Amino acid sequence: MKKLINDPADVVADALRGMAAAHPELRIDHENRVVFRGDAPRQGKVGLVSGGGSGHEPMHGGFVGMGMLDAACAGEVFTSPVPDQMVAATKGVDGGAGVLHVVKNYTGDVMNFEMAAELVAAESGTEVVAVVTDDDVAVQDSLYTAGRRGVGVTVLLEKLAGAAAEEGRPLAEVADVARTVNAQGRSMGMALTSCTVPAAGKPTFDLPEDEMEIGVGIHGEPGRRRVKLAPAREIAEMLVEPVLSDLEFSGGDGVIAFVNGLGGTPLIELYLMYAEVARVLEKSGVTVARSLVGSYMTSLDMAGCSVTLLKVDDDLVRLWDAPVRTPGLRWGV
Amino acid sequence: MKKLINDPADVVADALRGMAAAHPELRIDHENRVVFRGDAPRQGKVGLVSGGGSGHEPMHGGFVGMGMLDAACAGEVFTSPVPDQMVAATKGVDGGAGVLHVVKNYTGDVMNFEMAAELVAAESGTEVVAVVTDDDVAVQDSLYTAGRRGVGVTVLLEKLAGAAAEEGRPLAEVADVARTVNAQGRSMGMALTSCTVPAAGKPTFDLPEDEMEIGVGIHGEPGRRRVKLAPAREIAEMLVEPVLSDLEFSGGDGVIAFVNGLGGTPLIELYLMYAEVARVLEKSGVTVARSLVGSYMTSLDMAGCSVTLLKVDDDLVRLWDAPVRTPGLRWGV
Amino acid sequence: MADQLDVAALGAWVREFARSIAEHKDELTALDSAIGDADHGANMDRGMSAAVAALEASPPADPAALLKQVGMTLVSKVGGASGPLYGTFFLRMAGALGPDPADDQTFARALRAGLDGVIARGKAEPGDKTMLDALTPACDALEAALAEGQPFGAALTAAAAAAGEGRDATVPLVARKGRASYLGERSAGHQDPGATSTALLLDAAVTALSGSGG
Amino acid sequence: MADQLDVAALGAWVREFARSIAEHKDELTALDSAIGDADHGANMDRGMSAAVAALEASPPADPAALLKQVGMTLVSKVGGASGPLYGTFFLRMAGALGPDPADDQTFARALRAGLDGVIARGKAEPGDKTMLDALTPACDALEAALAEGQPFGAALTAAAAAAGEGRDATVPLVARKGRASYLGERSAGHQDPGATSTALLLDAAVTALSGSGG
Ligand SMILES: Nc1ncnc2c1ncn2[C@@H]1O[C@H](COP(=O)(O)OP(=O)(O)O)[C@@H](O)[C@H]1O
Ligand SMILES: Nc1ncnc2c1ncn2[C@@H]1O[C@H](COP(=O)(O)OP(=O)(O)O)[C@@H](O)[C@H]1O
Ligand SMILES: [Mg+2]
Ligand SMILES: [Mg+2]
Ligand SMILES: [Mg+2]
Ligand SMILES: [Mg+2]
Repeated sequence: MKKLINDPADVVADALRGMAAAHPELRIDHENRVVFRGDAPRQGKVGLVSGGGSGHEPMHGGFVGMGMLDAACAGEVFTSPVPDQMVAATKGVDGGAGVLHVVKNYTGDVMNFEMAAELVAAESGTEVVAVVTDDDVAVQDSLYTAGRRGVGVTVLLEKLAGAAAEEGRPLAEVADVARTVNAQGRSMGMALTSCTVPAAGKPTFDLPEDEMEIGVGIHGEPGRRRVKLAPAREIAEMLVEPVLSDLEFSGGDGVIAFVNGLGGTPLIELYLMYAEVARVLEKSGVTVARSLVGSYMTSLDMAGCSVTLLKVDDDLVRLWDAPVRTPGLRWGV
Repeated sequence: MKKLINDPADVVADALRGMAAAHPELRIDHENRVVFRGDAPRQGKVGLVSGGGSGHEPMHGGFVGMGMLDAACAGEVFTSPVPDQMVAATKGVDGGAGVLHVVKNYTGDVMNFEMAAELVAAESGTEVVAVVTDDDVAVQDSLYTAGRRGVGVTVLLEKLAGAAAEEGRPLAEVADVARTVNAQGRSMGMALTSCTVPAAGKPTFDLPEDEMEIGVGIHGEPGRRRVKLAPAREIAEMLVEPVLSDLEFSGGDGVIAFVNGLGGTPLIELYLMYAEVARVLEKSGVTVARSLVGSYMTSLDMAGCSVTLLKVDDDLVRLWDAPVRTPGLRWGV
Repeated sequence: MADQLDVAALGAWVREFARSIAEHKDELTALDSAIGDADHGANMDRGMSAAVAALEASPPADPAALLKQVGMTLVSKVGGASGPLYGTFFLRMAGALGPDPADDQTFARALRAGLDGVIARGKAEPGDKTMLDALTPACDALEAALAEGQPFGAALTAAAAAAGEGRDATVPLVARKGRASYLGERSAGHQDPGATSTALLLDAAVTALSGSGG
Repeated sequence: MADQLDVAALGAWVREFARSIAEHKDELTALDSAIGDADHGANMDRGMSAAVAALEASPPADPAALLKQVGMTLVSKVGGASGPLYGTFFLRMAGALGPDPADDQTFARALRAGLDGVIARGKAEPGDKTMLDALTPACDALEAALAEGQPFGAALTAAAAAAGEGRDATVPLVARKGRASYLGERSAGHQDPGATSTALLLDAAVTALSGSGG
């Protein structure tokens, strides 16, 4: 295993020390592993809390700051944080206007956030609303299963709901924005290589030199199918087609198109993929209102990418353009 | 070779199409492979032109925009652009106040920029000054060799000289800022894996699972020595010590500390490295005035990192904090 | 002797489970690599090491307090799916035990309460390819054996055997809950990591508690 | 016949060089992988393919125009170190040739002018482990053989042999110029890619021009 780490058991704690050193504008509670906005709690503003397993950086800690999250809980690598962390985060951002939990739909994340909400309800009067993201079309949606995974839409949701909260909208409206974003966004990912979980010490799966996995998530779980390596233009089709056939994206005010790198893929390849994605969208009559290209939700060192499309209206475009100042996303400020 | 590409011969052209699609605020001359600020040339402002081989994204095209470069020339992968491109870029950003060429010290880059400057001089009255970066302490500096490579300092220089130009300083002063930055900055890099040049189709060098290269550049050239894999804290020492022993960094107004990822290394590892670098600096009595952590100057898909330290004074800190709006670096706007 | 399941015996069970998890850590992670995210071994080991450390640091006074402490520790140290699930399991067991040493029947009722807690928390059913596929048959077998009048040790052995069979039976299943469900049909042919750790829990009960029951 | 080096002969040389580069592309890239950045094969092939395409598209009228076109094409299509160096080499050769077919001596003088151009542009010296280590002995050998009165074909063969020896002699050298210099002592033990392509250039001259000289 080749990684820039010390003891595999210390990866999360060590990386948080680095974040703290690099971002004095944030406040990091190392004991609870919570990254806070330096000025949290903001009186009268809805607090946004997210979190999840580590290994997806900059998500979520890198999205803490003005216009996005108020706090993020960092779990062990690929392991949901525990309720204690979420309770600490929730209390720490409660400015009297309630708190939104942004939860990705994984059994562990959902259960731990649920327990945290139960604890918060038992201990204090803080109003907590949870919104769960489940945008991954690689997974069949069914009442009888764990449902779809929360992936790329989560990044967009944190930006958009964060902007709504920053504007002073009340909890119910912020939660509405979040639910709308989740309902209108879909994603699909692929991997060229497996990632290696530090504690495991070897790649989660083996993938021959001439094959790739289509329909992967962000935890190194194998995808839905394994196929021969293909040119970027075909990969773009394999990712965009299932997204387009799951939801109507043409017409209206267009989409935010998001090409995300999974950690081991350099930016040159992401731009190249974006060129191909844009081509497929144009061919399909989908208008791109805004775009985002980069590694914003990673899966450790996995090579690969995901494509997310989010249907937007005027209000969402305005929220997208609103100022944001976080380590991971920054504009307009 | 596992990459998100079409034909290896089209990588640069395809990636530029993606950049153009993702960044409508830039103007891309696809024929000459030059990325321009949308509003270039700016009358009365010194124009900043850089460029180099592709495969280092976001450098340089991703640093075009307000407060940084006016144009960037994209060469083939790891191959300096040709004089024609630099001539087109220089003409396109000439707002009457002269043009600064930011050149990394590689034989090819230096010769091609020289030929371009000769052509511009022959054709027009545009004043061109070139500043060459050569900050890599892994390479022995000598009059009898090609000298040191230009690496991480180039990113910082483009930001700082870009801010000076944006402020309206004249060419001589902007060039002075650039020279000062190069003189006061030093870098050192390491690789966990080789990169794979698309046209070559296989890794440039083989590196056993338990070894790493210390003193690599950004073109997949092997480093100065091969050593056993070590924990991040020891790697930080191997990178920072040679930098500190090449130039006095303690005292004064401190340094900009820059931990850069080489393309295949995820952000979690870069933050972890930054924690270790910050520790070494503290132990050595070096004050960190500002920091930058991320993959800003990559070497295709190489896993590894580099550390750059730049001694700063008040003026440089102010230029660093000045607004910048480019795809790759953005703040204060 | 129907009242031997005292704090010492239950503490021995927890320690034996922790030891066994540490021993099988890599195996659990390997199973989780095939159909999950390669952390089940690390998760369980982190949690059970912390549970044992807590037992050392502040020895609980009675059975309920002991299992509550284990459950709380798992909830606050593990995360992921297994943290809330195993945590809830031990917390619900604790709730079904009194402060006094338990007899066989009480232990069986507590195990059932734990199982119900896992169902309430995780909303899975037998056949979904989860830890329930080991825990449910184990509870059933324990109750059946005790109802037949078998001694506690034999009943536990039957429960552990049922858990092992349940674990093995997860291999052909297509997962409907947990991370493995994302693989759809590709999850078939692999043993569920959580069912595997649950079978270890029952094996640990045989080792640590067989001599204690009535 | 001392005036046989006409535009057709020189065109044949350029085409033969392009063919040989394409054939040895992977070898050149492999050499550049060991001590450089793995692009010398691609660079030379891109440049020489473009040079040949330009010859087809707009056939130059005379020797000077032909080599100038090749040089300009290399300068504007290759980049890297080899673009300006080979580009300058051909441009300077062109400058030393007139519009008329060249004789042996003129060709030798032009080759020397090309060499001087490479030195002026790259500021390297023989022994720095660069293309100069093949080009310099080739020029020397060509001039010596012609001075001895050897026929052009034999003189070219001697020049190509000297280039090959120079190329081989780069193996033990520690590079002082170009990318290989970054490796310091580790550059020793590897053959220089640029010296290798230069030896191909001389081999191509033997193949294409031997019959043309005086
Ligand atoms: N809804 C559920 N109900 C019961 N058990 C579950 C459920 N979801 C997952 N599990 C169990 O949890 C195990 C995975 O645990 P672990 O790997 O530690 O957590 P995670 O899946 O969050 O990485 C699975 O093998 C399965 O047995
Ligand atoms: N200063 C120089 N003078 C002469 N030849 C040089 C010089 N620097 C490099 N070369 C030659 O160029 C070759 C490398 O060319 P190439 O790989 O195409 O360019 P780059 O080094 O820019 O990647 C080297 O093998 C060497 O022979
Ligand atoms: Mg997990
Ligand atoms: Mg090159
Ligand atoms: Mg798991
Ligand atoms: Mg090269």
